[in-house]
Amino acid sequence: MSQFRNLIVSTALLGLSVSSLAMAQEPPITLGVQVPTTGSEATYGQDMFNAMQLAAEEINAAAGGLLDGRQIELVTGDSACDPQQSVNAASRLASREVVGVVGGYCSGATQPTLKTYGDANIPFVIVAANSTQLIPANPGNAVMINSTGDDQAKTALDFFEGKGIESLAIVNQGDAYSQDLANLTRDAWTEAGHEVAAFEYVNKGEQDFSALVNKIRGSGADAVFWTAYYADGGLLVRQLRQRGFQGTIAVGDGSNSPKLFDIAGQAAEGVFAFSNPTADFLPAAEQFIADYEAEFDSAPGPYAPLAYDGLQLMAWAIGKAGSTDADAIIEALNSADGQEWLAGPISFTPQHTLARSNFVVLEGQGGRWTRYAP
Amino acid sequence: MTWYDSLLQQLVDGLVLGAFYALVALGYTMVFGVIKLLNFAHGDLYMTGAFAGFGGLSLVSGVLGAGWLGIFVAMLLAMLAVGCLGVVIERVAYHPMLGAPRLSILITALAVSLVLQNAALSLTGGQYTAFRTDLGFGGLNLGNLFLSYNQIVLVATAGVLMIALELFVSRTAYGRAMRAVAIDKEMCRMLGINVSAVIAVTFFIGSGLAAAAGTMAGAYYGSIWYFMGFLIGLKAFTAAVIGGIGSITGAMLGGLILGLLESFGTHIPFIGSEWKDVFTFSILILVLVLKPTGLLGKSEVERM
Amino acid sequence: MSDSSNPRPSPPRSSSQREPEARRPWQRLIIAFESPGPRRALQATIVLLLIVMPWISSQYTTVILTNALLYVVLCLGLNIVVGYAGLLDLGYAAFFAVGAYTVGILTQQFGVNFWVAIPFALVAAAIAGIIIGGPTLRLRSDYLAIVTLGFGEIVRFTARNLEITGGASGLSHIPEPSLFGWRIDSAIDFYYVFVVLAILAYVASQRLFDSRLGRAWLYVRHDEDAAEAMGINRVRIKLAAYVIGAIFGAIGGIFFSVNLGAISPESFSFQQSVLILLAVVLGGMGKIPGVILGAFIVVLGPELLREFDTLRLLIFAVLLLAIMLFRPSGIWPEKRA
Amino acid sequence: MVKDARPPTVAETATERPGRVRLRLREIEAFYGQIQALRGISLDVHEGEIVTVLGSNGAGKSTTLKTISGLVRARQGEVELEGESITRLAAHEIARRGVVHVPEGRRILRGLTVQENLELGAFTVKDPALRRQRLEDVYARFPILHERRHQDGSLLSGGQQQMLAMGRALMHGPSVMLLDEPSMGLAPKLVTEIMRIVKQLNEAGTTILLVEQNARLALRLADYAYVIENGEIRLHGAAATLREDASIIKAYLGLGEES
Repeated sequence: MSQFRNLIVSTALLGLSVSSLAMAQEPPITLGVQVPTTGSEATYGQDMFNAMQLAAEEINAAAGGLLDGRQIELVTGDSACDPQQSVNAASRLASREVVGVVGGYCSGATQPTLKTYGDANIPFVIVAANSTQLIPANPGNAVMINSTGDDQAKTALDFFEGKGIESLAIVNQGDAYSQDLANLTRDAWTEAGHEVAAFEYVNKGEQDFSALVNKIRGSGADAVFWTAYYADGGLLVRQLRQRGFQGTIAVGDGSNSPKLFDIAGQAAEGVFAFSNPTADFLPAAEQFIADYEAEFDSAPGPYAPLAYDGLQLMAWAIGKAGSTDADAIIEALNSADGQEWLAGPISFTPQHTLARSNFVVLEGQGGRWTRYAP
Repeated sequence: MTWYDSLLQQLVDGLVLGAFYALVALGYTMVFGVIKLLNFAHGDLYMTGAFAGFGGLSLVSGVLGAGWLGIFVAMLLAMLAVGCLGVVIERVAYHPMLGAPRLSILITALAVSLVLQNAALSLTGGQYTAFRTDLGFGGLNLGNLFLSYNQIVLVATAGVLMIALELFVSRTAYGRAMRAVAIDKEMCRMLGINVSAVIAVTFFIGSGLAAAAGTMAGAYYGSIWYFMGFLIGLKAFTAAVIGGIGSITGAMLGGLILGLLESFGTHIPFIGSEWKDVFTFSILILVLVLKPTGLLGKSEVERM
Repeated sequence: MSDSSNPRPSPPRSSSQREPEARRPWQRLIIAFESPGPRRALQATIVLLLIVMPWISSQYTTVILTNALLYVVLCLGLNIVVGYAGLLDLGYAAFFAVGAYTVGILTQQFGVNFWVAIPFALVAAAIAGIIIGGPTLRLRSDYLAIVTLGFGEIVRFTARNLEITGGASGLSHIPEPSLFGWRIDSAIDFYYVFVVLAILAYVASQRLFDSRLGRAWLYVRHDEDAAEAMGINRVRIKLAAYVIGAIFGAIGGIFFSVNLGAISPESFSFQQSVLILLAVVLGGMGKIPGVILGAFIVVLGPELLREFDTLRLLIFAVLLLAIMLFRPSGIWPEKRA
Repeated sequence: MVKDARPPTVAETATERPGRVRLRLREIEAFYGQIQALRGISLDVHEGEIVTVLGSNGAGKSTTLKTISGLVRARQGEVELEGESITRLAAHEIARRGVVHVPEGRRILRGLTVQENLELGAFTVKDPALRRQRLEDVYARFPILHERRHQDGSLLSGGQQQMLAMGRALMHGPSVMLLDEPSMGLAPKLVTEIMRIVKQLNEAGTTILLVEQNARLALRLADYAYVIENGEIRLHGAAATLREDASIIKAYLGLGEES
């Protein structure tokens, strides 16, 4: 019933002015959370939102909020991992005059929102999305706290070289994120003087990769790099191993989910993944994991630490700026000085990207990811 | 691998893929036959079938295990459940639309597709569900040719289902009635045939076959999600049209042809695999422009 | 002569045929709109409302309305193909894409001025219309549906695979246009641009409907052979529908690309085509106000239901189904169909 | 054409009709959309009779048959079979009660073989032995169908198609056969042949309601006749009486000259 009321209210709001509502005494600081809460990536979105909620609660409880007791309030904008939907969501957040936005998971859906937030001059902490395409599209109000595709391509290059791989097959899914990572890796790989045996595309949701697997096997590649998400990645890994592919298989950070083991089963043993720092491998995250599990009854997902950091960073910047003035917050964000956060130190390059590579290499062992040490 | 082995492997893989397409295409074609409707929700029935099969397997795996036996029983349960769902959809959504403008019926079918997809989305939260089975990775290595046991069982199952359908349609009174209804409903009513019942049976069978394909795909590939019906729906639709929509043998043939096209399409020299679907759709358009009724379709002059 | 040559009337079916003129309030409104006086007044009110809207509502509303107006243009374009000429098209997003990409490539990659790029985009769309229309016009409706679907997908895949289109990431940094020194870049600027486009599309649709060409489409839609016997060249007439529809789509795409500043192949998927078709049929094929209503429903519907979170698309789909079941010819159908 | 307000009714009560009433129409009104096609049609078909309905193009003959078989819904009036109302039954239910409609144009199912067409006629017959028996009977009656049993039924000649259509109806085991224009489009020699078969069927015990445009032929065959004009019964009586009344033939049937 309350949902129905919400509907009526939002209908009314659409026709009327939105801004004049809810002017209480110590007004809360409203922060937007832009994550996919519907669509295929909804799991990640929910996980990220949970982590941010945890961060907000901690800030509200510990320091009694920000700026002399103003509580942090979160509003979601569902990007659904779709460009048009996320622009709608972003302009909705902008209309609600949020002080800042934290989030951004799918690069393709994050990219067009940069303009929306840029035009509205809203500080934006991008926590997960890391396509290099985002860098030139950033008008300057956004910072990226996840390492970019460039860093990952470098990690991949080092890893494959360390394994003595000569000939590499790269497979992506034809979306902005995975195509970007695939292109970057290809360029880095060929520049280093190696051979790309196959450079392939698959459609999202296509289940049968047998023709592709044959082609990879026929190409003589001794390693396969899957640059896209876990769901189809699991299928590819499975079919590669089923067809007797013996070489190295590595997946990008879109596939570092534990669910890869659900889908690929046995075949995921010995698969490598490049990963942003997940909670399991962060020394400082023990308390975070415990809190998260206590609150949400499940383990934090791969992007939870970054999401948590993102919100903390935003709060820190607001505190440092001493007001909710956008320009001051943006300046504060960019001045991040390498302070140690949950997932490591944060400071930014002149392109507003994380100044260090945070990628680690994981290996599938016993049905879960473990830290790989060569 | 020599080019010859590779060719053979392609052929085998194409047939496996084609078997799925054919099973799904059959439903399209049968429904089109009896009510001249492109049932856009058909791919979503395949998806629903995969989830029903998943549910069925978790129900029976305790007793029968999650090997092929369990999967078969789960598949039969899924066929039954989704078959009934198909009948309900026909009754609720399509039957009241008889006589409405054709495009409206098409949009209704799209709406049904959206309903099924979004219902599944809401129920699963959009997550991929791992379809766990006890199926092994084993297979036959014939020289360089690899044929997994699962592939063999899969193609055999699809084959049995298709032969059963073919026998049903050509040899039984109900099958004859189904063909007759596709040709002239009014005449059928004059002969005492309950046309609504025949249409219901057609939907039941068509949806059941989609569910069979869905369950097998889930078990074979190992993961299912709410949007899995879209792509195969499109492909199966293409297969049905290539074969000649309305023709049952045509759908089987179209499915196999499309499977082979895709399998070989990945290997066209000088063109990357990213052009595979462009290739598939171009063939489709070519077939339609050169032989508009498809390979086995009856020529029929009809315009909108 | 035998009995069989009787004009065989279709069996009586819908009870609505016998129903006396309905007098429910909204139907009365519709009837009122059919007569010229109130129609003028209503049109004026709507235009006025459109003009003041951004000043009395939030930016979010403006963005959503801009989106709705974009759909008005697209839907009116598809309506020419589907509603006027009776040709089923499941790949309309292709034209939308051609317009968006042509302008995107020319302005962003070659630095061509936006206004100079427009004619190129229109020509490209017209050519696309001929390519799609030409070989397929003799096909039956269902086949036409799948061929257009195939073309739509081919266009999308091509955009995804080519370098010049920016691959899957698409093109970003498409420069904002300016007009006589007015730089069009804020949400409100674009809102007004789309208000103008939607009004132009409305006027053009109305003119086409009343024109000789419009009548020719009507004949072809109802009885192709008879139309041909009357000296109407049906292939040319149908091609005209495709080409004009394509140009509408391209115009939508052109301004869509500069509005978003970034385009990617996902915006031109099959689902997009379906959504546009949905709006046209939902509103009432061939009926301009119906189509506009449909465009608003498919855009505003999911937004209004945003509060329902994951359930919103399901609710939208169920509502859609219900509308089709209770009003199979659309909410505001064309009477002469 | 004479357009009297009150047509001559000389034939109306002229004969006593044998047998029980098998099929009775009472005051049937039927519409196509807004257009009224039947205006209060009443007629009887008695057991064992051939009853014919005559009239010009568009008079409502075929509609009458369609109303009986349930393809067209009567808005007013009743159709009774053996004294029981079948007005509101679905078409296939009416067929299951033994009313079999052989429509104009034969409507042979294209793409199905001759034998399949026949077997569809016995769709409602559950007993396989009975089905086989009937198939043999039909083949005995129409040897040509047996000869062509594996051919596509729609590829037969017009006369053969008519035989197939009637054979298909016989497979059903009809209690009343509604025959719509069996002579349509056939050469004169074939017409005679078909009419002979109709007579034979009737003699073998099938009750027949025959719609014909060829009135002279129909009257020669029928026991009783109704004349429809403009959706109304203008005249009815024993076929023999009508046949001999030259003025009636001239006035209503437009058969002044040999057709």
